[in-house]
Amino acid sequence: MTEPILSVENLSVRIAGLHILQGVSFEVAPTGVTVLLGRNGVGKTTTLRAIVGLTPRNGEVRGTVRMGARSLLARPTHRLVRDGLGYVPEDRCVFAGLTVTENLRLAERRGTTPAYDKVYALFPELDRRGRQRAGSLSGGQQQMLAIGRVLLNDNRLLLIDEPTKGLAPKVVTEVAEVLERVGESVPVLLVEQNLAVVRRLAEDAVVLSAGRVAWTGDAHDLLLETALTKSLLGVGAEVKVSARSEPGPRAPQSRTKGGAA
Amino acid sequence: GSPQDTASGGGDAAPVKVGLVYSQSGPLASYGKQYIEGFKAGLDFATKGTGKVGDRKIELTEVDDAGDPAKAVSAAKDLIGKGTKIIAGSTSSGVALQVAPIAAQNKVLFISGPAATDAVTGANKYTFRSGRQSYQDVVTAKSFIGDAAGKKVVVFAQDGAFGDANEAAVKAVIGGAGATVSSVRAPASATECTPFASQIKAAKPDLLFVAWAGTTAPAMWQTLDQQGVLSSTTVVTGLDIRASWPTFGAAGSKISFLSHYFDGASDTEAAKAAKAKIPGGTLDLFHPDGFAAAQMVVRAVQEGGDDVDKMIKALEGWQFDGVKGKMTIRAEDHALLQPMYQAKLSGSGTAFTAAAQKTLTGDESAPPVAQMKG
Amino acid sequence: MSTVILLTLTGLGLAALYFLVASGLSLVFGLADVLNFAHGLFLGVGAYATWWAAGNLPGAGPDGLGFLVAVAFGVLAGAVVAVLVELVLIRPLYSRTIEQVLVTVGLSLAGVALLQATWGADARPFPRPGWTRDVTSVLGAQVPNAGLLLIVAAAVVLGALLAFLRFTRYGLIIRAGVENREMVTALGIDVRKAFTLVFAIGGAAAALAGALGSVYFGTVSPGQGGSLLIFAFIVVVIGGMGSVVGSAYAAVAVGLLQQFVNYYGTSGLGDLCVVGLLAVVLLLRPQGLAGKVAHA
Amino acid sequence: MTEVKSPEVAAPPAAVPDELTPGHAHWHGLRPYAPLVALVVAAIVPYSTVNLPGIFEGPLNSPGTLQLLAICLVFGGLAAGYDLLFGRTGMLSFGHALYFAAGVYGTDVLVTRAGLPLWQAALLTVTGGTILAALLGAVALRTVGIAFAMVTLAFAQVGAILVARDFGGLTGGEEGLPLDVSGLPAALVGVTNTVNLYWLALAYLALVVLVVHRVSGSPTGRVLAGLRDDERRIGVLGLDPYRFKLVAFTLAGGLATAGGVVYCLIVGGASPHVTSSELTLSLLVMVVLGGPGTRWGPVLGGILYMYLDHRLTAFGSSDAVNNLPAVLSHPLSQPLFVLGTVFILAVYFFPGGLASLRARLHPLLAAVRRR
Amino acid sequence: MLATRGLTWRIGEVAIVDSVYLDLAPGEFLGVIGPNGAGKTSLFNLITGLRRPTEGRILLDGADVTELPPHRRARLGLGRTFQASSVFGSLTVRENVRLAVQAHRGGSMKLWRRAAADREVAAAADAALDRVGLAHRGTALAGTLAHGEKRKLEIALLLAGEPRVMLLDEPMAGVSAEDVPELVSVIRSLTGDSGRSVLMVEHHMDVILELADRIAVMHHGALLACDTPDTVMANATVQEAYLGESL
Ligand SMILES: Nc1ncnc2c1ncn2[C@@H]1O[C@H](COP(=O)(O)OP(=O)(O)OP(=O)(O)O)[C@@H](O)[C@H]1O
Ligand SMILES: Nc1ncnc2c1ncn2[C@@H]1O[C@H](COP(=O)(O)OP(=O)(O)OP(=O)(O)O)[C@@H](O)[C@H]1O
Ligand SMILES: [Mg+2]
Ligand SMILES: [Mg+2]
Repeated sequence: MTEPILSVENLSVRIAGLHILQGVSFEVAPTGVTVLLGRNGVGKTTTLRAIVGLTPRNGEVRGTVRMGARSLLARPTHRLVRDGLGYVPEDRCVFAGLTVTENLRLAERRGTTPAYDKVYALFPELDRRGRQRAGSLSGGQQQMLAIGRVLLNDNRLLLIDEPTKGLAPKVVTEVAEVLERVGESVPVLLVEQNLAVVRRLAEDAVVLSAGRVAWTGDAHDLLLETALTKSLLGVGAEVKVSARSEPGPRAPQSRTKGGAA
Repeated sequence: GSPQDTASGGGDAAPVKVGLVYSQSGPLASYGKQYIEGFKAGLDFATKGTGKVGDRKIELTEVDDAGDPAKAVSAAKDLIGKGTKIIAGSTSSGVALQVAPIAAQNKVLFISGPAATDAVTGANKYTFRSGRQSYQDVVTAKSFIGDAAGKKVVVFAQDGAFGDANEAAVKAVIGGAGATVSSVRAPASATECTPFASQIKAAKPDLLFVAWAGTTAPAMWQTLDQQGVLSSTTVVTGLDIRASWPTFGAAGSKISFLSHYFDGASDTEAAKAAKAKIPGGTLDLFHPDGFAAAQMVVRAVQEGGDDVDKMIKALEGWQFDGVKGKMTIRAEDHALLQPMYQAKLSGSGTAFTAAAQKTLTGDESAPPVAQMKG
Repeated sequence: MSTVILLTLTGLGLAALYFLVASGLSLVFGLADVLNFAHGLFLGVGAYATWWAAGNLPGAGPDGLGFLVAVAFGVLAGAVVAVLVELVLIRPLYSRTIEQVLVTVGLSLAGVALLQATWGADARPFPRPGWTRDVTSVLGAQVPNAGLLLIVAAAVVLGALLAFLRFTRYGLIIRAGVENREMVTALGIDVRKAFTLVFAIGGAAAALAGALGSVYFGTVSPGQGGSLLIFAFIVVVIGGMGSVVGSAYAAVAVGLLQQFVNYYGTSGLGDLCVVGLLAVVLLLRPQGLAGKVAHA
Repeated sequence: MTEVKSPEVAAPPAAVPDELTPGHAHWHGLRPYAPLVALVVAAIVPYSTVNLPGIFEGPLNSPGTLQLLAICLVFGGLAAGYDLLFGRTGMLSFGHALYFAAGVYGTDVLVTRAGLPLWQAALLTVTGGTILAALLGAVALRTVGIAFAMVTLAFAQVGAILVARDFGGLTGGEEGLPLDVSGLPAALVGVTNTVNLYWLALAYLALVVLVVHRVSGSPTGRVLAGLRDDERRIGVLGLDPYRFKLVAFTLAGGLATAGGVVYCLIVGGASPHVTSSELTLSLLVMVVLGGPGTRWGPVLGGILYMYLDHRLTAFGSSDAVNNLPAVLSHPLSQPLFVLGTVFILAVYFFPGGLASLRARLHPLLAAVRRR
Repeated sequence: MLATRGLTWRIGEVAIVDSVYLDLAPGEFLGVIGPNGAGKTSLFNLITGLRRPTEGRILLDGADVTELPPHRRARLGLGRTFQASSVFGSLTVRENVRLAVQAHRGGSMKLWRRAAADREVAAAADAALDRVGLAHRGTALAGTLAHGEKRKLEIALLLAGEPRVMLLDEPMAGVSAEDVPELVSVIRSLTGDSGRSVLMVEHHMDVILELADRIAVMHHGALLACDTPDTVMANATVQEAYLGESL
C-alpha cells in the first residue's frame, strides 16, 4: 500500500474528565474515501475535531496525528486548513448573521482561485440565495452551504462529518456523486450514517466502538458480510434495507407497513 | 466580651484619640491632602511643637473615606467604638451631613472640614465646622455690586444640592438686598454650555454668580468667554484650588473671584507658621480649614479633657487667630465666622497670580443664625 | 435665528464628540462582541499621551504641526494600549463574554486609578492651538472652533471606518468570528489577528476622541472618559450595536436633542429626554436604529 | 409580524443549580445542616473578642468591625438576589441598583421627611419597590439580550437623575439625606447598638439565601434554569417565558428593595452612590467573582467585594504600602487600582468563581487526606 | 384535529409557505416530504406559533388558534421537535425531561415547593428517557451530548409533554443506523389507538413509508400532493423534484 495521507496513532481524548477516545489508530489512504463508522456517541466527531485541532479547551489530546511527514497536533487550526485540510463540521456552523455570499467569501483562501462555478453548479440554490442571511436558510440549504464552503478551495485532505444529514434524497444522490468525484483527486475522511452513501463511496472503513477502533479494512468487505455488519454496526441485512437504503421508485418492498421493527 | 461593649477613654496621661476621616483617594483627594497638611501644621502651632496638650499626646488616626458617606460612617463608628471622642475631617458635604448625626447619637465631638454645605451649621450641638460655608461665599459675591437695589442678578449653577444651596443663598442675600435674582441651571453632566451662555446673555444681568464644580468648568468658562458673557457683565465665582487656576485660560483675568483662601491672602502669625510647616511652602484653599480644625481640637482637649460637653462649652463662642485672621465660633449655631476675600487673577497661560482686592471681616460675611436642630 | 444656528452647530459639535467616542466602542462591541467598559481608559490614555507629548516629545508641541505630531502620538498610544489589552486580557477569555465585560470593568477601575496615581486627580490644562479657543461667526452665531474641529474629525473618522469595513475582509472575518470563532479558524483564517486589529482601531478612535475632546474641554483629567462613556453607550445602543452609520445618526439625534431641550426646556430635561429616547427606541426596535450590521 | 432577533447576551457561565442535582455522596447527611451551622456561627460572632490584626481594625465585637461586616452581609444578600436574575435565569440587568436605591431612599424619605414610624416606612418601601420592579419589568421584558440590559440601565439612569435633581428637596441631591433617627427604635441607634444592625443584616442575608434557594429548587426554578438556555423551547413546552421572567425580575427587585431598607439603617442615611450604574456593575462583578448560579458563590462574592472595597482604603494608606518605591506605592495607594486588579486576577484565576474553588482544590484535598 | 386554512407566510414578495390547506384526523400519521427549502420547517413554525402567518388560519380541534402565542398552543396539546436540536444545554438530560413533564402537568407558579421531591414528575421523566434509550445518560449535561443523542433527547422532551398533536421535524437526521428501528417503533407507538396525531417531516423515505398513513408533498411552499404513500410515490413530479435517481 502507498503511503497514507493521514495517519492517526494512539489518539486519546479526554474532555471534562471523560475518556472519550481511548487510543484510536487508523490511516487514511492517499486516494478515495475512507469512512468512519459507529453508533451515536462513540466518538466519531471527537476524532475529526481532534485532528483539526478543535477539541474544546477543557479537553486534553494525546497521541500523534501525521499528514505526510508533518505532525498536526501542535499546529493551530487555521494553519492546518491553510495547508489544505478542509473540514465540514457536523452541525454545519454556517455564520447565521452573514449572507450566503459572505459565508462563501470568507472561505476563500489566499493563493487559490475559488471554484465558485463548481459550487454553484452543484448547489444552484446557493447562487440564487446569495443575499439571504444564512441563518434563515432551510436546514438542507445550510448543509449545502457548509459543503460548498469547503469545495471552494483546493484541498489535500477533506474531513467531512455527516454531509448528507437533512438533505433530500435527490440531493443526497448528488452530493454522493460529487464526493465520489472529489475522492478521485482528494482523499476524504468521511463520517456517514447513510449506508447507501457509504456503500457507494467508501473504499476503506474504520469502525469505532466506545472510543476504540473495532474494525478496519475494506469497506466492501464490511458491507458484504452481514455478520460483520450486524456485530459492528448493529445493522442486520433486512433492517439495512428497510431502515436505511435510499429508496427509489424501485423499492416497493419496503413500503409494507410494520416490515421491520 | 459582650456585643454592646465599647472601649472607654483612658486615664489622664493616656493619649487623646482624634479621628480624621477625610478623602485620601477619590475625586476630592487633593482637597483632603491640603486639609491634612493644614491640620498637622495647626497641631504643631497650637501645641507649640510638642504634639501634646498638657502631658497628653494627641494621637491621630487617619481614615480614608474615598468620598463615600457609607465608608465615612463605618469609619466613624469604628473610631467611636474604640473610644475616640473627637472626629474631624469630611472633605465632601455628603460625608459631613451623614457623619454629623452619628456624632450626635454617640455624643462625640465632630469638627467638619472643607464641606461647604450650609446644612452643617446648626446640624446639632456636637457638630462644628472649621471651614467656610456657601452662604459666606455668597455674601462675598454681593460685595462686588455695592448697592444691590434694582440690580439684576443671575445665578448660573449645576443641578443638585450644591446649586440649590447657592441659588437659595443668592436669593436670600442679594435678592434680600433688593436685587432681582433669576437662575440658569445646567445638568451636572452638561459638557456643552452654549445654550446656557445664550440664555445668560439674553438676560443681560448686572451680576452673574457662577457656582460650578467638576471637570467641565474650564469648558464652561471658555464658552462664557466665547459667547461674550464675561466681557458684558460682572461675573463672580469662587476661586478654587491653585492647581485649577491655569484651566481658566484667557477667561481667568476677566472673572471677579470670591475667595475662601489663597496663598498671600493673609499675613497672620498662623499663616506664617503654616507656610513654614507645610510641604512646598505655598498655602492653598483648604489649608486653613485643617489648621483651624487642629486649633479647635487642642482647645477642646485643653478645656474639656475627656468630657465632650465641656469641650462643646469651650468651643462655643471661642475666638481665635487662625490662618485667615480672626475666627469666631458662633455659640448659637456653631457657624465659623471668618474673613473672606475678593480676588483677581493676573498673568496668563499657566502662570496666574492672585491678589486680594478686599477683605471682608468675619462679621461682614456672617451668615444668619441657623436654628440648632439637635 | 442665530440662536437656532448656534444651538444646531454646537449640538453637532457635541454629536461629533459623542460619535468619536462611540465609534470605537461600537466597532469593538459590534464586531468583537466585547462590551468594552475600558473604553474610557483608552480615551484617557489618548488624552494624557497627547498632553505629555506636547510638552516632552521632540517635534511635538501645542501648535501647528507639533500639535498634529502630539495627537498622532496620542492616537498611537491608545492603539498600543488597546492591542496590549486585547492580547493580554481579552484574548484568553474569548467566548466568555461576561468575563470579558468584567475584565474591562476591572480595567477601567484600575486604569483610571493609575492615571490618577500618576498625574493626580485634578484637571490639567491641555495644550492646544490658539485658534481652537476662538470662535467663527456663522450667520451671526459665534460658533466655537473646537466644535467645528470635532465635526470635521468625526466626518473623517466615519469615512475611514466605512472604508475599512467595506473594502477589507476584516469586517466579515470578525462578524463571523463573533458567531463562531472555531469555525472561522476551520476556514483557515487567523481570527485572533483580526480581533487584535479591531481593538487597535477601537483604541485609536478612542484616543483621538480623548485628545480632541480635551482640546474642546481645555483640560485633561482622569475621570473625563467615564462621564462621556454613558452617552456614548446610549449612542451605540440607539444606533444599533455595531453599526457605525447608526451611531452617527444616533449621535446627531442625541446631541441636538440635548442641546435644544436644554435651551428651550428646563435643565436636566435634556438628559431625561435622551434616556427616554433610548428606552423608546429599544422598545420599538430592539435591534436599534440600524440593527446589527457592521458594514453600513 | 416577523420575529425580531436581537443580539443575544451570552448566558452566564452557568452552573447547574445545586438544588436540582443530588448532593455529593461523601457529604452524607451533613450537607443540609451546613448553612444552619454557618448561620449560628455568624450569629454568635459578636460575642467574640478575637482580634484578627490586619483583617479587621478591631476585635470582632467592636462596632467598627460589626458595621463593616453588616455592610458586607447586606451586599452578600444583594448579590444573591441579583444572581436570581443573572445566574439562574440568564437575564442581564444593568439597572438592579434602582431597586436597591428605591429601598434606601424610600425608607429614608418616609422616615425623615414624612415622619413615618420605621416599620410602616419599611413596609411601604418594600411594597413600593416590588411594584416598581413589576411595572418596569413588565415594560423592559419586552426586549431581550443587550437591549434588555440597556432598557433597565435607562430606567435606572432616570432614577439616578431624579435623585440628583433633588425635586422638592426630597433626596438631598448629591449631598444625600441623613436618616432622622429620632423616631427610630432605640435599639437601632448609636454605636453601641451596631450589633443589632449586624443581626438585622444577617437576617436579611439568611432570608435572601433561603428565598433564592427555595425558588431555584422549586418547579419555577427549574423553568428559570431552562429559560437561561433556550427561551423559545420553554414556550414550545407550554410555559409562558414572559410570565416567569417577570416573576423572577419582580422577586429580585423586591429582595433588593428590602436590602436597601436594611442598608439605609446601617449607614444611617442615603447618598447618591447607591443609584449609580456602577453599583449594578459591581453586583455583576460580585456574582461572577463568586460563581453565578451557585448557592454560596454570589454571597461570598458580595461579602468579599464589599470587604475589599472598604478595607483597601486602609491598605492604601498603610505603612507597608507607603514604604514601597513610588512606582508601586502610588498605584497601590489608590484603592480602585487594587480593586480593579483583584477582579482581573480573579477572573483569570478563579474561572467559575469562588464557588468552583472547592471543586478545583478537591484533588489536592483528596491527596492530602489520603496521607 | 389540526387543520390549516390557506396558511401563507411571505417575506417580501416571496411566499415561503403558500396557501397550505391541511387536515390531520385524530390518530392519523401524516408524513411531510419535499425538497430542501420547500417550507416544511416554516410550516411547523407557523403551526406552533413561532412565526405569524401573513394569511390564513390554523384550527386546533376546530378552534382558531392563529393568534395564540406558542405556549398557549402547547397547552392545548400541540408539541414539536426541532430540526436543529434545541435542548437545555446547561441542565442535565434528566432535568431536561423533568422540566418538560412539569410544563405539561401544569405550569402554574410554584415558588416554594421542592421540585426534586415530586416523584410523579421524576417517574414520568425517567419513563420517557427509557423509551428513547437515553436512561444511561441521565446525569450528563445535555450540552455535551453527541449529536445523535441530542436527537433522542428531543424526542424524549416531546414524549414527556404527552401532546395530542405532534410535529416531528426530521427526527432521524443524525441517528445512527442501529437506533433507527428502535426510534421508529417509539414513534409508531405514539399514534395508533391513542388517538394522537403526528405530522412528521423526514428525508428518510423508508421511515416515512413505513409510518405514514398519508404523505404530503411540499414544493416551493405549496402543497403539491397529499395522498396515500403509493399514489405519492408514483407521482412523476415527486420522483423528479424530490427523489431523483436512487443511489
Ligand atoms: N464537551 C464535551 N463534554 C463532555 N462530553 C463530551 C463533550 N463532547 C462530546 N462528549 C461526549 O463524547 C462522546 C462522543 O461524542 P461524539 O460527538 O464524538 O460522538 P459521535 O460519534 O460523533 O456521535 P453522533 O453519531 O451522535 O454524532 C459522547 O458520549 C459525548 O457525550
Ligand atoms: N428570512 C428569510 N428570508 C428569505 N428566505 C427565507 C427566510 N426564512 C426562510 N427562508 C426560506 O424559506 C424556505 C423554507 O425554509 P424551511 O426551513 O421551511 O425549509 P424546509 O422545507 O424545512 O427545508 P429542509 O428540508 O432543508 O429543512 C427556504 O428556502 C429558506 O431559505
Ligand atoms: Mg458526531
Ligand atoms: Mg427543515
